[in-house]
Amino acid sequence: MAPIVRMSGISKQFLGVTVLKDVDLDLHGGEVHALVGENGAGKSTLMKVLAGAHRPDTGSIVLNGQEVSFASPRDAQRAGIAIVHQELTLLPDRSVAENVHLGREPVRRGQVDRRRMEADTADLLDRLGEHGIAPRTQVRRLPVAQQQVVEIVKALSMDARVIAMDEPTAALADHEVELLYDLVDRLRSSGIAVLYVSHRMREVFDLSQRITVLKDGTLVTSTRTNQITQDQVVRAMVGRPLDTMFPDRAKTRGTVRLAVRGGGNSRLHDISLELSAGEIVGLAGLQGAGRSAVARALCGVDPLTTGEFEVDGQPVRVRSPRAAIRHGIAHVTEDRKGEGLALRQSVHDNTMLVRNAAFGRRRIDVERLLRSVRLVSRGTDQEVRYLSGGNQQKVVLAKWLAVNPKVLVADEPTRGIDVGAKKTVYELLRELADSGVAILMISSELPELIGMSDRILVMHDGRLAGELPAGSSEEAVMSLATGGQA
Amino acid sequence: MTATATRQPVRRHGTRKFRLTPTMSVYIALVVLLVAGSVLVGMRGGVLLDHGGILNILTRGTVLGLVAIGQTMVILTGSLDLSVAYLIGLCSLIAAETMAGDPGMIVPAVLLTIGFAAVVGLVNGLVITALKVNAFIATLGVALIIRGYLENTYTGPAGSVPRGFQHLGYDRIGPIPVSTVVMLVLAVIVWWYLTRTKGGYHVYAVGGDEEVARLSGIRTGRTIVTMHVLCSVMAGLAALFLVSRLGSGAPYVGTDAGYDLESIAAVVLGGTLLSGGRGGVAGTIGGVLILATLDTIFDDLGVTPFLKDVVRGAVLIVAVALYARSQLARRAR
Amino acid sequence: MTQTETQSQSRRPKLASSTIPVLAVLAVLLVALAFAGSAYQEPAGYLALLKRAAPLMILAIGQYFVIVSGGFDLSVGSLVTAEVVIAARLIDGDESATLWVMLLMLGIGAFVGLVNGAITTRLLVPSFIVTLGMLLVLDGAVFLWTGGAPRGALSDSFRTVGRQGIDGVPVIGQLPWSVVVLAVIVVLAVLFMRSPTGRTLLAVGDNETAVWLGGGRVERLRTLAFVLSGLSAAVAAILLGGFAGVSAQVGDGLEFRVITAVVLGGVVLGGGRGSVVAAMAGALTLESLFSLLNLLGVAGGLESTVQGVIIIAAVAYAAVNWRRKKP
Amino acid sequence: MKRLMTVGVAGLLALTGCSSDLPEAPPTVSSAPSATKSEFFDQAEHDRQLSLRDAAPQGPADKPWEQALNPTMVDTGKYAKPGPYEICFSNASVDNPWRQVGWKTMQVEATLHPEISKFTVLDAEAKDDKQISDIQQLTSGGCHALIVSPNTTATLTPAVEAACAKGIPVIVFDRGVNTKCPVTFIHPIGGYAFGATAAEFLASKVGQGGKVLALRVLPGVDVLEHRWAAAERILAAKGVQVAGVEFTGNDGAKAKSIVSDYLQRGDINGIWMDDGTAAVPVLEAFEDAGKKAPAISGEDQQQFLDKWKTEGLTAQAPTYPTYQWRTPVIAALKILKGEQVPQEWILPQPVITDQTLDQYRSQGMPPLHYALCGCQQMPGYPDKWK
Repeated sequence: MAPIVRMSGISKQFLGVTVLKDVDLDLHGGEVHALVGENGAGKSTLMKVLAGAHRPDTGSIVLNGQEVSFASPRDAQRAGIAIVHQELTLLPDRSVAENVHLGREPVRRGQVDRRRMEADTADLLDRLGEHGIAPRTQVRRLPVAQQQVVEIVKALSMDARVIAMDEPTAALADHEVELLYDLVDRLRSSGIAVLYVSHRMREVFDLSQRITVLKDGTLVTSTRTNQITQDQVVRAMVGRPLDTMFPDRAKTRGTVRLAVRGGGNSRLHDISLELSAGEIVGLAGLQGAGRSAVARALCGVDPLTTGEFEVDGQPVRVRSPRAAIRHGIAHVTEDRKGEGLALRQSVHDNTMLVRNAAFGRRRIDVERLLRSVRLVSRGTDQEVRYLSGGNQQKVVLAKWLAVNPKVLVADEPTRGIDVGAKKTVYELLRELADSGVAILMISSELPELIGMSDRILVMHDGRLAGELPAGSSEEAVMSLATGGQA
Repeated sequence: MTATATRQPVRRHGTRKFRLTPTMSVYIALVVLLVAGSVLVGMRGGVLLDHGGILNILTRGTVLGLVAIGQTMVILTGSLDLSVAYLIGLCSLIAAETMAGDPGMIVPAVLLTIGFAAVVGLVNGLVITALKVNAFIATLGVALIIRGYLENTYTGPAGSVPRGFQHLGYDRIGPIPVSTVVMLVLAVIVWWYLTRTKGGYHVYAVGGDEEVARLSGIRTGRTIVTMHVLCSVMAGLAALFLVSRLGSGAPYVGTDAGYDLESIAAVVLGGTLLSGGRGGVAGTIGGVLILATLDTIFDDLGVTPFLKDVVRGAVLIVAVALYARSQLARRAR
Repeated sequence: MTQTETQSQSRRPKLASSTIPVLAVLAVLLVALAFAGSAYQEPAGYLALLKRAAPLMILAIGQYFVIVSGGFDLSVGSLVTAEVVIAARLIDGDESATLWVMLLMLGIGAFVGLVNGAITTRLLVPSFIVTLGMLLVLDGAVFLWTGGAPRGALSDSFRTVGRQGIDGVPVIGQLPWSVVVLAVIVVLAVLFMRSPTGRTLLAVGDNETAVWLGGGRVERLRTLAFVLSGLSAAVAAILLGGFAGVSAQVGDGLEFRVITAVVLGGVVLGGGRGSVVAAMAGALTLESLFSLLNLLGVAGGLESTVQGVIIIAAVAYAAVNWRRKKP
Repeated sequence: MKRLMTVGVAGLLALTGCSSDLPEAPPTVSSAPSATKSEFFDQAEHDRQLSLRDAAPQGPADKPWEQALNPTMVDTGKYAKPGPYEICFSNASVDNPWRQVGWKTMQVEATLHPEISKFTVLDAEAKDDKQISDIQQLTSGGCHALIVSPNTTATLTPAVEAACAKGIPVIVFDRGVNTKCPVTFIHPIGGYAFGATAAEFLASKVGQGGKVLALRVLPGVDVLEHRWAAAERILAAKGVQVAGVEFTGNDGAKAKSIVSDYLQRGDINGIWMDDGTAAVPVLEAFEDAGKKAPAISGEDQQQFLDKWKTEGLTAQAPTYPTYQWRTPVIAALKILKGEQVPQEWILPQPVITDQTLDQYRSQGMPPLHYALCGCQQMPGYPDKWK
């Protein structure tokens, strides 16, 4: 059977960095095609090329036997290609129905047919089993998971022949994931071609008929799902056995640098933990279990409202990021570009950012610092937006190293960076720990968390569900994370 | 996915609690102002809302209303237009000079004026969308260009309007000037366009998040350019109305009244977000009426114009601060 | 995998690349002036130009801080007028009042900036609206106080700064005080932008969340920018009032002119980009351009047109250039 | 929906009845052409003004604001009514010192007459459209007489016509309107006389071939255009070289800069100004450039007179006296009492010379005060004007 979409030889550069290189991809009707790869492997870019949001530098897209060239997402939509984006593309001030039909509002006698729009939306929500969302609700009033549902409904409403989903389950609760499975299945059986982008192996193997693996912008393998194993896919993604990536664990554990007893706020309850010099403590949990909330509480972003907080044995009040920093707590945030870096400023200025902002101190040897994080750049004058994700993350680490923290809270420190940079980040974290810093590391990639941590704390529903020793199995972590016992 | 049209979305009306929208608060403020003003003026032995008073408020509100309607449209897309004041001056001259007292030239002059205004709006829009110039700079630049032309070409009022055309500015129905009716009809049409049509939906989308709008297949550039054209056309209409009042074109009729910043103030006072995506024409008209009423009250009270400026500035800041506050409270909930 | 080290480094922040175009344009204009007018064939001519440009350059420096931190200050024009009118009424020709009135002017400038900043950051009103409101309030309040027209007179010593200079300087003859003031402020501004606070201010305009999470006091910094802008207006008022005496029109249109100047210098509205030297150079460029047009006999009215074309062109050039730019 | 609206509007029309505030067709047809861009020169008017300079005024010698030159009296019997009166005033603006001084003087004048029970004022803030509304508002109230100081001649004409049509006496002063309907139009001799006097003085001082720089406020204001039109002719006739004509916008700093630029290019022997507001900064430009003060024509502004006195300038000050702000109130009362008033009330326009400088200059007034306010004998002088 001929594919609905055949992408061949797709290449794309951004600002001189090759993001996709000569990638081929076929999408068949009635088939779920999983696209996997690490963050930064080019999955999202490939999808955006398909959706008309980016134009490929080279290569062609053939749709139903005809070569097409999409000038805009609108063109792609018209050709029957719909996208569920990873980041939410919703207008918070508009209603659910308005968002679902954005750009394709039904018109009746010159007016937008609101009744039909709302009825259609209600119908689609029903099909997804989402009875709790009213089409007239303003999107800003919905929780994030429901906003994700709206995002999916939006793609569904396009009557598309091809639907591409970029990590659609990222923000969904478990029962929602099940519904999504059903939905994807139904889409497939109605003859739609589904491109399913994810790095969650379980979903990929549950849902897909075909798997394509991207690594560093090139296609590593493309095969039927039943002809490959999970291990083989992971190896193809990473390019080498994962366990060689991680540095040795700590040999000794020093004094307690940070301690919280009975901490809580609107999202957290009864959090008690200790972080000691020299150790890397992993913090695991499902999406929404409160991992980031712990990070944000320790770092003063959403401060704890109850409980005791000690740094180096001294009780402290951490009510703002500034207070946290001045007590020696560093915070590598999840959203590097949005929260970590001033993208238009130079490497030098970003490295000095915290030092300047929180302490107003004079200069230090920035170059030495940048060498120590193995930064590759064209010089300290280069604007950080031109750096690769990995090097940007190294600048983030450098800006914290510049203030000699006692505690480092690293929220998803390897998100969206390539394998080489990941390894560097792992090494840097371990070096930091060895130098006496206490590290709390959060990651949604369990192998990484298990590989790095000296012990693992598991969150469930805003509470600490338990602690596991180094080298625990993924099953043990998941069991605690889903409310079971260790 | 078909056959759903008949289905009524009965069960999900959500929780429709009463919410004080910015538009409602504008009109509540207007009513409070009218009552307070009536009392104050009454204490000095006058009547605020007599025939003359109503006429006054409406006449004052008309030109600003026209300009502010247009300004609302561009601000909703996340843009703004600083060129309207000079454009009004130039359009008034084009209209008056084309008419040159000849009743037969009314129609060509009106068409020419509106056409010219549309071209200026097109330039504004294209400079912003195609040359990627910040709207502030783009429209300020266009304003300066027009200003230079005016200063260089005109020494004062020019052209003259036939009597027939002056009816637009002077006729009224009871206490309501015809021009106000025209302005309100236009406001209703624009309100309908923004809230009921596809184009209007796209305006809110572009102002809410241009990237989201683009990814949803909306031609964002076209939307912005269209709104700029419409905004300039509204300025052109304001100029036509002014010309009918003045009897001739006047180069600084728009700038003397400060229609550029004043219209932005009215829009923002009416609850439209300066960054776009939220608000609307209904609020703007409320904002315009508040400003016009304030003016009239001050006149009736014999307050010096300098105090008016102080109060206007303070009202503007306080109003926007209150909107920002309610926004915060809502987010925190 | 081998570790690559940071390549060839230039440690000091150099002249930002966005500064170069405006400096080039400025150089061309200055040379053109020499050809157009005989007065510009000797240093005194340029010194006179600098003297005239000093108030706008100082305002540009103040406005730069606000724009680079992501705001607008539309109130500077009316603040300048208000300051001059206030000074005239308070001094009323009395020499002994000069000093404390000057200090009071700086205080008023700082206070107006503080109010602008506080409302912007605490009440979350867009700075465009806050300073627009402030423009109206100042415009009205000062004339409410003086009854419509300026009253009183500035003392001679007040006027010295804007009018006189240090005589007998070799080569150039008289070194105007305003140029001295300008030089001091430029040096202070450059030092400030190199200080930790200055660097953080720039970062605020780029990514205020990152600065907040990095321990910066974003609200204070943005308020500081408005205070500096208010102070610059006070200094500009001292120079302008000194130059030509009391006038109710002294600040007319300065707010848009100074924003034009700053933008011409390649500083991007919205914040985070551009250098203070470039902002100042933008102001000097604008003044040089006006002098040149004047020398060439271009009608006064067309000045605005040229100004309009230039700012659109400058920003469009920067925007297009930025899109083409490779790392 | 639209149909519904049409019906609604039609219904409203039927209910309320359509009416118009548009005045009847103007009696003078000449108003239309004069509103177009004109050359601002009217030979007959020019000649008339120059001759008026030498005319002997009628009226009390010590009260120039009650004097009139070559008046043609009109009967006002039809407006006569018993007091007390409500007098209304539509002011263009108070946005410059000249208007400020005049406005204060007028306010005091109104208090001098007990028969005025109410003096209602609306300030148009220099907006033509607002002044049109203001006049409409005032004429819809209980005014017995309306004084108008028009913001712009051409654009305010229809509104003044409309006010006349209401049957209340209208008094126009300062800038005129293109209609004869007001009972009286009060103004000093005019721009031609002002400009000519200044030009003749300069020509006599700089001599043939002397270089005069003309500084004007802004183009397009007829009073100011007339000043320059007359001056231009006289300077040309006397062989005086006009180094340039520049607009200062009455901004002292701008004027000073312009003059400095000219001084860099060469000497200037005389300064002609259509408005003396910026005279002092202009003179400072000469000082700062280390040059001798030029012959200059200024105005009766205090700081200029002070400088003239202390530095012994070669100067003259034709005036556009602020005392004309007293006259409209006096005129209004005369009209309401049925007394005759001049149809065109031309006030004398004194010229301050070296000889009369001390007579006009009063010490201790603020720099932007105008000496010819005619307010020296008024209650509250001088504090109220400070």
